[in-house]
Amino acid sequence: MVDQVRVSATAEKVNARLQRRYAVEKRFRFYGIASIVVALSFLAILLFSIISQGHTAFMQAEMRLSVTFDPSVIDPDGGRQKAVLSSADYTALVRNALLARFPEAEDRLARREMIALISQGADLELRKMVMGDPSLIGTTRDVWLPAAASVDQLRKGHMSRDADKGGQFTQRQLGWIDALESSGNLSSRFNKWLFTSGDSRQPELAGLWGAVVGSFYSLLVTVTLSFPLGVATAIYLEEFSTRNRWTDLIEVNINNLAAVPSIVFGLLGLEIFLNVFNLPRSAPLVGGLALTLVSLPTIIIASRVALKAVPPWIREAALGLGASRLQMVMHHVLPLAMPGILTGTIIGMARAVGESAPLLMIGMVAFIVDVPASPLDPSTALPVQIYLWAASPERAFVERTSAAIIVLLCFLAVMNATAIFLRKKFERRW
Amino acid sequence: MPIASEAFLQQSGRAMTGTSKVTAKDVNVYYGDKHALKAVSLDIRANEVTALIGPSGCGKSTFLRCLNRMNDLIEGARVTGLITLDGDDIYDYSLDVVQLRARIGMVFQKPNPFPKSIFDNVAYGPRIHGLAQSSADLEEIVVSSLQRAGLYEEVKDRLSEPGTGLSGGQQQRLCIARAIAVSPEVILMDEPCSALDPIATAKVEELIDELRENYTIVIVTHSMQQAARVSQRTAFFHLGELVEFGDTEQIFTNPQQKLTQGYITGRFG
Amino acid sequence: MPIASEAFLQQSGRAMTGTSKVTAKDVNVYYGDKHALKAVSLDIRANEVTALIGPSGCGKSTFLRCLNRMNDLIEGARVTGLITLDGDDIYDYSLDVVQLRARIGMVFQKPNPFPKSIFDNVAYGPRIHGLAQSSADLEEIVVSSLQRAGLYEEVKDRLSEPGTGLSGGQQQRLCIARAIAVSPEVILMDEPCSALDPIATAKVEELIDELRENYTIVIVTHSMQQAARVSQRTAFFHLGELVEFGDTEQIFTNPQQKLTQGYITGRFG
Amino acid sequence: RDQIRIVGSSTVYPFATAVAEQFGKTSGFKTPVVESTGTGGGLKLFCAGADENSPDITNASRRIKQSEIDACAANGVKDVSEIVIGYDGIVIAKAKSGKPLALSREQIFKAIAKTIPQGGKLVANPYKKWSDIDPALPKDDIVVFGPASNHGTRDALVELVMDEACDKFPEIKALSGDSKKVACEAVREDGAFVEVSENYTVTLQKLTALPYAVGILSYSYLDQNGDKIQGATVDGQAATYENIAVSKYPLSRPLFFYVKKGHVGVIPGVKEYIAEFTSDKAWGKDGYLSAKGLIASPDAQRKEEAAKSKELPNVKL
Amino acid sequence: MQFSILLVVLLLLSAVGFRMGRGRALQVGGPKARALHSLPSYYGYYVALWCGIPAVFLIAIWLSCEPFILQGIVVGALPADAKSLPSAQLSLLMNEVRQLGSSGDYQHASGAIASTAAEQYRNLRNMSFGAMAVISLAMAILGCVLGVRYIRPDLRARNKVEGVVKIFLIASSTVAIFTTIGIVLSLLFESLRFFRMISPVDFLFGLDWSPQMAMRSDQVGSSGAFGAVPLFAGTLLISLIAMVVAVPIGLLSAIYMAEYAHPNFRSVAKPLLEVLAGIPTVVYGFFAVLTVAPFLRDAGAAVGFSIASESALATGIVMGIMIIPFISSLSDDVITAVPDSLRQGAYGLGATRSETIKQVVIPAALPGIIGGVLLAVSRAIGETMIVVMAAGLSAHLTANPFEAVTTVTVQIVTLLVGDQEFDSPKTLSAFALGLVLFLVTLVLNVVALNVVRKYREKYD
Ligand SMILES: Nc1ncnc2c1ncn2[C@@H]1O[C@H](COP(=O)(O)OP(=O)(O)OP(=O)(O)O)[C@@H](O)[C@H]1O
Ligand SMILES: Nc1ncnc2c1ncn2[C@@H]1O[C@H](COP(=O)(O)OP(=O)(O)OP(=O)(O)O)[C@@H](O)[C@H]1O
Ligand SMILES: [Mg+2]
Ligand SMILES: [Mg+2]
Ligand SMILES: O=P([O-])([O-])[O-]
Repeated sequence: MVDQVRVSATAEKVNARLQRRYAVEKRFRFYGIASIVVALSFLAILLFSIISQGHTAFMQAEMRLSVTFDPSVIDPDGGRQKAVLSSADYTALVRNALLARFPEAEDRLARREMIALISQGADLELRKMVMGDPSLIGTTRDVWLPAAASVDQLRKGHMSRDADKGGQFTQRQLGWIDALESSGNLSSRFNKWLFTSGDSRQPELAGLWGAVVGSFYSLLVTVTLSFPLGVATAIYLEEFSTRNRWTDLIEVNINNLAAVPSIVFGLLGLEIFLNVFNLPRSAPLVGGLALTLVSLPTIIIASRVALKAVPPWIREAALGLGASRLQMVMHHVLPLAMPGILTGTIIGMARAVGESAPLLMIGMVAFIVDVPASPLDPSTALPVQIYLWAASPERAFVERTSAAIIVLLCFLAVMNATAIFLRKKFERRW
Repeated sequence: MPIASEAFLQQSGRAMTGTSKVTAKDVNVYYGDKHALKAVSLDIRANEVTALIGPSGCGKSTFLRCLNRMNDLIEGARVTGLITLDGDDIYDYSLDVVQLRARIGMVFQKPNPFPKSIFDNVAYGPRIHGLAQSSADLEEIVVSSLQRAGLYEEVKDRLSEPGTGLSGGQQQRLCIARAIAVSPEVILMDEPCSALDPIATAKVEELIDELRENYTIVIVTHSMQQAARVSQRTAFFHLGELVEFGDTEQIFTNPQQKLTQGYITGRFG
Repeated sequence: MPIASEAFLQQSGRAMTGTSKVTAKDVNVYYGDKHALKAVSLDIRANEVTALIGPSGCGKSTFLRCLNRMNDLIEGARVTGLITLDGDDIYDYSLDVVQLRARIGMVFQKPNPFPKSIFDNVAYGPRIHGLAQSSADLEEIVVSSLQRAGLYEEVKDRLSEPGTGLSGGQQQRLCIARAIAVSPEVILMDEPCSALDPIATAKVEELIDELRENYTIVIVTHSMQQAARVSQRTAFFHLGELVEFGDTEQIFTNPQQKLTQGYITGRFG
Repeated sequence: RDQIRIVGSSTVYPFATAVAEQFGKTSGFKTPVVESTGTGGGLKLFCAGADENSPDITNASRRIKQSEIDACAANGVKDVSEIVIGYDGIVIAKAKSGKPLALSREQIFKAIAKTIPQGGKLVANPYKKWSDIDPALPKDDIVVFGPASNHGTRDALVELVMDEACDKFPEIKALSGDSKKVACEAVREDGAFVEVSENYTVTLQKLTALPYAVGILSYSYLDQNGDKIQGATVDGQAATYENIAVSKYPLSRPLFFYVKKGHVGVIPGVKEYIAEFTSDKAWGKDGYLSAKGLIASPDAQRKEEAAKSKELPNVKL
Repeated sequence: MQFSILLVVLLLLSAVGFRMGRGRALQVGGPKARALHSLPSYYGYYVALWCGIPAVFLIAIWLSCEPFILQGIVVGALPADAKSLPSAQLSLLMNEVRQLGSSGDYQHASGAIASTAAEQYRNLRNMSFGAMAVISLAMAILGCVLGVRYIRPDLRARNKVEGVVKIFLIASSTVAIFTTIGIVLSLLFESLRFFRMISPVDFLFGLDWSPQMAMRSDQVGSSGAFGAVPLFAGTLLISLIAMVVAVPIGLLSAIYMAEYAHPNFRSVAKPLLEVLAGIPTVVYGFFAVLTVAPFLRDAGAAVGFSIASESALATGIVMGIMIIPFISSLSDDVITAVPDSLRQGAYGLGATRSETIKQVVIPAALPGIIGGVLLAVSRAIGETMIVVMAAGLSAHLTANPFEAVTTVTVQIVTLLVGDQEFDSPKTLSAFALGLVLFLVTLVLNVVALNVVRKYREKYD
C-alpha cells in the first residue's frame, strides 16, 4: 500500500513535466525538418541560379546579311583551287556586305564600329560555305551570320544600352542594331556553335564539343582500365583470397585511395605519367589514367558489395556440383552481381566525369580549339572547360559557363538514372 | 483430475470479476493485412505473475506490446478493442502514452542496457520523468532499484562503468532495475531469460517472484517449466487466438483444450 | 534385448570389414582453435543410406563436408586424418578436388537452385564436366535425372522456367536431380528435408529410398524418425565425437551407449 | 608531334590564341596549343631544351635577357629569332565600380615597394591605405594584384616604374650595387601586393570581385573589358590606344615572340603560323589583333619585322 | 596501322590455337572424351594462351627497347662530325630524324645528314617491325605447336588456364598498392628536393608564404618565403566553416530521415539530398563565385560588415553544402545501425522520441558519427575546385571568416598550372604541400575508418 502512494506520485510527477517535454520534442522535430529544407533549398537555389543564368546561352543572335561572293575577292584567277579558296580574304566579303547594308558608314571609325557588330568569326562561316560549295562564287545570298557577342548580350539584356552603365555601343551602333532588329535581320537562333565547335576566344563561336569529346576519350580510357581492374580486384578479394596480411594491406590501400584528395592523383599523374613516362601533356589518355585511379576504389568497393550480396548458397551449390572456383564465379556469381557492379561502375564514371582537379595538374587546362581526334591529342574536358569559361572575363562566357554546367549535369543525370534503372530492374531478393 | 478442474473453473470465474489491474477486451491486432491477434479478452490481476505461452509466432509478444502501446511504434500495426489500466482506456486519445509507459514498464528478450554507465542506465527513467528532486534523491532511487533487482551487491563498486560490460544475466537484471526505477505499476517481460544461462535464469526467476509483491507482472516465455515455476496464471495462445487462460497449476495439470494439452506435452511447437 | 545387441555387434563387426565406399579414419577438424570433430572413424558402405544424427553443433555437417572437401572453402578450417573414396585418399595432393566433387554430389539443407531455368539447373553439372557430347545427349541426361528425382512429370512443360519458381519440395527434388545428373557415386545430404513440409518430406524420403539402389547416400538429419525411416546405418555424434555407429534398427532399439539412449529418447538435444 | 606548342607571356596570350585559332581554322594544320606561363616562365621552358617536347615559340612582353640567351645556348637552343609584334601599355586597373585613380609613378612605388625611405632610413612599407600615401587618393586599403616574377610585365613594371621612381628618393639614389637594386625593385610581401603567376584573367576576375583592388595588367585587357574595368592615369596620362602608340603613356613597351629555329621545318606549321601572325590581316592597323587590343607597330617597323620573319636571323641584344 | 594488323593476326592465331587445342583434346580424349581431365575447350584456351602470351610479352619488351637500340644504331652511323655534336644538338637532330623517318617525307629536311639518317632510321624501323612481327608470329606458332603437343588426357588444362586467370586477378589487386606507392614516391621525391633547398622547419612552422621567387639572377623577386602556416590556417578556417554548416544540417537531416520521416518522404528527400553529392565541385565553385559570394558581400554591406568577395565564409559555406549529403548519408547509416532494442528500451521507459534520440541513439552512434565527420573533414581539406575558384590567392594569417584566405590546394594548383620549373623551390613546394595534404588526409582516413569499423563491429 505504501507503494500505491508512490505509484500515483510517479504518474503525477510525469504529468507535471509532460508539456515541457513535448515542446522539446516538437522543437527537435522542427530542427530536423528545417535542416532538410535548408539543404534542399540550397540545391534548389543552385539549380535555379544555374538554369536561369544558362538557358539563354542556347540561343544566340545572328544577323542576316546579303553576301555577294565576289569572285575577284575569293578567286581572282578563277582556278577554284582549294588552297586559293582556303586562304581568301573572307573578312572582306563580310565587310562589303555590311557596307552594302549600311552605306552611311564611310569613315574609318564608322567602319570599325560597324565591323564590331558582327562576329570576328563570320568570315569562317563564309569560308566553310564556299569550300563546301564553290559554285556559290559569283552569287549573292542571304546568309545568317553570328553577331558579335556584345550584340548578343545587349539583346539578352545582360548589357546596358547606356554607355554610362557599362554599355559598349555608340549611338550610331545602337541605331544600326535597332534597324537590323526591326527589319527582322537580327534575331535569336539556336546556338549551334555551342554543340559543334571547340573552344574559342570569341564567345559567340565557343563550343563544348571539344570538351565533350575530350571527356569522352578520357572516360573511354578510364572505363577500359578501371572496369576490368576493379572487377578483377573485387573478385580476387571476395572470391579467391583468404583474409591475411596481404589482403588486409590491399584493403587498407583501397579504402584510403577512396578518400585521397583527387588533386593528389593529379600530382601523381604529373610526376609519373608526364615526367617519368613522358606521356604527352594535356592528353585525354593521361587524364583518363588519372581518372582511373580516382574511380578505381569506387568501382572496387561497389563490386565487392555486389559480390557479397550474392548469397553463399549459390556458391556452395556450384562447388558442390564440382565447379571450380573460377567456373563458380564466371557462371554464377559474376552474372548475378553484374547489375550491382555496373551500377557501381556507372557511379564511379559519373564521379570521374565531374572531376577536374587532377586534370588541371596534367595540363588539360590549355586553350585548345581543335576537337581532339584521338586520346593522344591535346584536349580539355567538360568540367575543365567550365572552369576555364568561369575564369574568362567576357560577359558572354557567364551564360555559357552555366550552359556548360547544364550540359554536364544532364550527362550526370543520364548516367545516374541509368544506374538507378539498372539497380531497380535487376534488383534481386533472395 | 476433474476436481482440480472444477476448482480451477471457480477460481477462474472469480478472477474474471476480481481486482484486475489490466483488462483486454476483444483485442485484435493487424500488421498491415496480417491478422496477428484475434479477439483476445484477458484480464491481469494486480500483484500476480501472468505468463503468456504458445508456439512461436502465436502473438504473445504482440499482445504484450499492446499493453504499453509499444505497437504504436510499428508501422502498419493496427489495434482494435479495449484495453484498460485501472479502468482507464489506454488507447484513449486523452491518455498520454509517455505517462502510460512510465506506469507500465517493460523488460525485453535481449538485455538492452544503454551504452552508458550502470548508474546512468538506472537513473535514465527517473531523470527524464523528473522523479528525483535532487541528486541525492536520484542516487537513492538508483541504489534502491539496484537492490530490489538483486544487483546492487555485485555492481556497487563500479556504478560508473558501462552497463554493457556486465554479463548477460547481470545486464538483464540491470534492465529490470532500470524498469523499476520509475516505479511502474505493471512490468511486462518478453522472454526475459531466453538469452540467459540456467544460473542467471534462476536468479531472474527468483527476482520476479520477489517483485510480485509490489508489481503486477506479465511475462512471455517459451519454456513451460518457467511458466509453471514463476506464474500464478497462464494464458495459452495459438495462431493469434487465446486458446486457454487460467490458473497455472490447472493449465499444466489439467488443460481444458486439446490444443493446450498437445502443446504442453510437447506434441507440437 | 541382449540378443539383438549381440547380433548388432556381429553385424557391426562385419560391416567394418565389408565393401566400404568411403572410409574415414581418425578424422579431426579444427575451425581455427575450435576442435569441431574429434578422431572420428567411420566407414560408409556402398548402396546404403547412412544417417548422421546428433544434437545441434555436434559436428554432423562438419563431417559431411569433409567427405567432399567442402571444408576447404571455410577459412581457418583444418582437417587431419585419412578419408578415402574407393581406397584413394581424397586429401591427396594429386587428387583434383573438382573431380572429387563430381564423384561425391551434395544436396543442401535449404533448397538452392540456381537462378536459371529448370533445364539449365540440371544441365549445369553435365556441362561443366563435359558429360554430354551433343545437345540431344544433354537433354536425355536432364530428363532422366528429373525422372529419377521424381520431378519430371511435374515440370516437363516448363523446363525453361526458372527453378526458383518451384515450391520448396520441388526445389529440393530439383537439387537432387541436379546432383544426380553428374552421375556421382556418393550423394551427401545435409538435412535435406528440414525446410520442407511433411508431404514434400515424404516424397523426398521415398526418393532417397529409390536412389539407394544406384548410389551411396549419407544423410544428416535432425529427425530421428527420419533416420529410422530412410537409413540402414546410423552414426550418432555428440560434441564432435562419434558416440555410436551401427545398424539403424539396433541404434534405435538397443543403443549401446547411455548418451545415445538419452538422445533418442529425447532426454536432451 | 604535328602540333605547334606555344608558351609564354600572358600579355601576348590573347593575341597568340587569336592567331592560333585563325591559323587552325584556315591553314589545314592543327591548331597550336598556347599556354600562358608568363614571359619568364615561357623563356625558361623554351630554353630548357631543343627536343621535340620543348615549345617551338615563346611569347614575351619584354625583351629576352642575355642571361636567358645564355641559358638557351647552354641547353642546345642556339638559334633563336625575335619578332616584335606590336606595342602594349601596362595598365593600373580597377573595377569600374571603384573610385578612379590618378597616380604618379612615385605613388605607385610607394604603394608596392617593400621598403620606403623615411627619415633617411629605409623602413618596411608603412602604407596601408592609398590615402596614407596622398590624402587626395581614396581611403581604400592597398590591395594590388600584380604579376609575379615569371611575367615580363613584372620586369617592365620594375624598369618603367620602380627603377624610375626610386631615383627620385635621395636616400635610394645614394645607394649603389645590390642594395640599391633591392631597394628599388623589391616588392612588398605583407599581403598588399598579391602576386599572380598564372594569367591576367585571374587578376581580372579578382578586380571585378573586389572593387577597391587594383590590378596591374596589360592594355588589351582594359581594351577588351572596358565595361568592367577602368585604367588609372599615370603621371597625368590616360592609358589609351593613341597615348600608348605614341609612347606618351609612360608605361609603354613592345611585345615579342621568339622562335626556336631548330624547330622550323621540323615541326609542321611553324613557318605558316609565323606568316599568319605577321600578315596585315592579323597585326595590321585594321587587323583582327588590333580589335583584340594590340597596338600595331608603325608601318615601317611592321614591314621590317615581316621581312625578318622570313629570314629568322638570330636575336642580338 | 601495321601494328594493329599484327595484333589482329595474333588474335586470329590464338583463335586457331584454341580450335587446334580443342580438336587435339577431343582426339586424344578417347571415346566421348571421357578420359580427359578437363573440358575440351580448356585445352583450347590452354593452347591459345601458349600462343598469345609469349608473343605479347615479346612485343611489349621489343617495343620498350626498340627506340634506344634504333637510336644507338642511327647515331653510330652518323658522320663523325655529326656524331661529335653536343648532346642537345644531337638530340634535336635525332628528333628531326625520327620526325622525318616517321613521315617519310624528306622535303623539309634540314640537311643531307638528316635525310640520310632519316632514311636509315626509316629502314631500320621497318626492319625492326618486320623482325618483331616475324619473331612474334613465329613464337605464337611455336607456342601453338608446343601447346598442342603438351596435350594429354591427364593434362590439367583447366587448372593451368585458371592459374593464369588467377595471376591476372592477383596482379589487378596490386594496382591499389602500386598507386599508393606511386603517390608516396612521386610526392616524396620532389619534396626531398624541396627540403634540400628549404628547411622543413621553415616550411612547416614559417608564418610567411611568398613563393614567387626571382627567376633570374638579375631579377629581384619576392623573398621566397615558404612558411606554410598561413595555408594550413586558411585550409582549416574554410574547413571549419564548412563543418559548421554541414555537421548540424547533415546530422539533423539524417536524424530526421532515420527516425521521423515517413518512408514516402524519405524515398523522395534522400535521393534529392544525394543529388547534392553528385554535383561536380567545379559547379559549386562557380556557384560560390557567382551567387554566394556576391550575395554575402551585399548582405554584409547592408548591415555594415565588409565581407571580401573571396571570403573564407562564402567558400566555406559552399563547401559545407557540398559536404552535407556526405555527413547525412554516413550518419544515416550509423544511426540506422543502432539496434532497435536500445530504442525500445528507452521508449519502454516512457522516453519521448527526441529524448530517445538525443540520449540513447546518438550517444550509441557517436563513434560512427565522429568517424563520418572525420572523413568529411578530410574531404574538405582536400577539396580543390571550390577553393581554387572561390578562395583567395594571398596568404593571410587570419581567423576572420570575412577575409580572404588561401588554402593548400589553391597553392598547389597556382604553382603547377602555367610555368613549371622543376629546379625551383617554387614548383617543388607544390609537391611538399601535396605530401602534407596526403599525409594529413591519410591519417584522418585511417583514424576515421578504424573508428567506423570498430563501431560497425560492435553492432553487427
Ligand atoms: N512488425 C511486424 N510486421 C508484420 N508482422 C509481424 C510483425 N511483428 C510480428 N508479426 C507477425 O505477427 C505474428 C505474431 O508475432 P509475435 O511476435 O507476437 O509472435 P510471438 O508469439 O512473440 O513469437 P515468438 O515466440 O517467436 O517471439 C507472427 O506471425 C509475426 O510474423
Ligand atoms: N565456419 C565455422 N567456423 C567456426 N566454427 C564453426 C564453423 N562451422 C561450424 N563451426 C562449429 O563447429 C561445430 C560443429 O558444427 P556443425 O555445423 O558441424 O554442427 P551440426 O552438427 O551440423 O549442427 P546443426 O545440427 O546445427 O547443423 C559447432 O560448434 C559450430 O559452432
Ligand atoms: Mg515474441
Ligand atoms: Mg549442420
Ligand atoms: O606578359 P607577361 O605575362 O610576361 O607579363
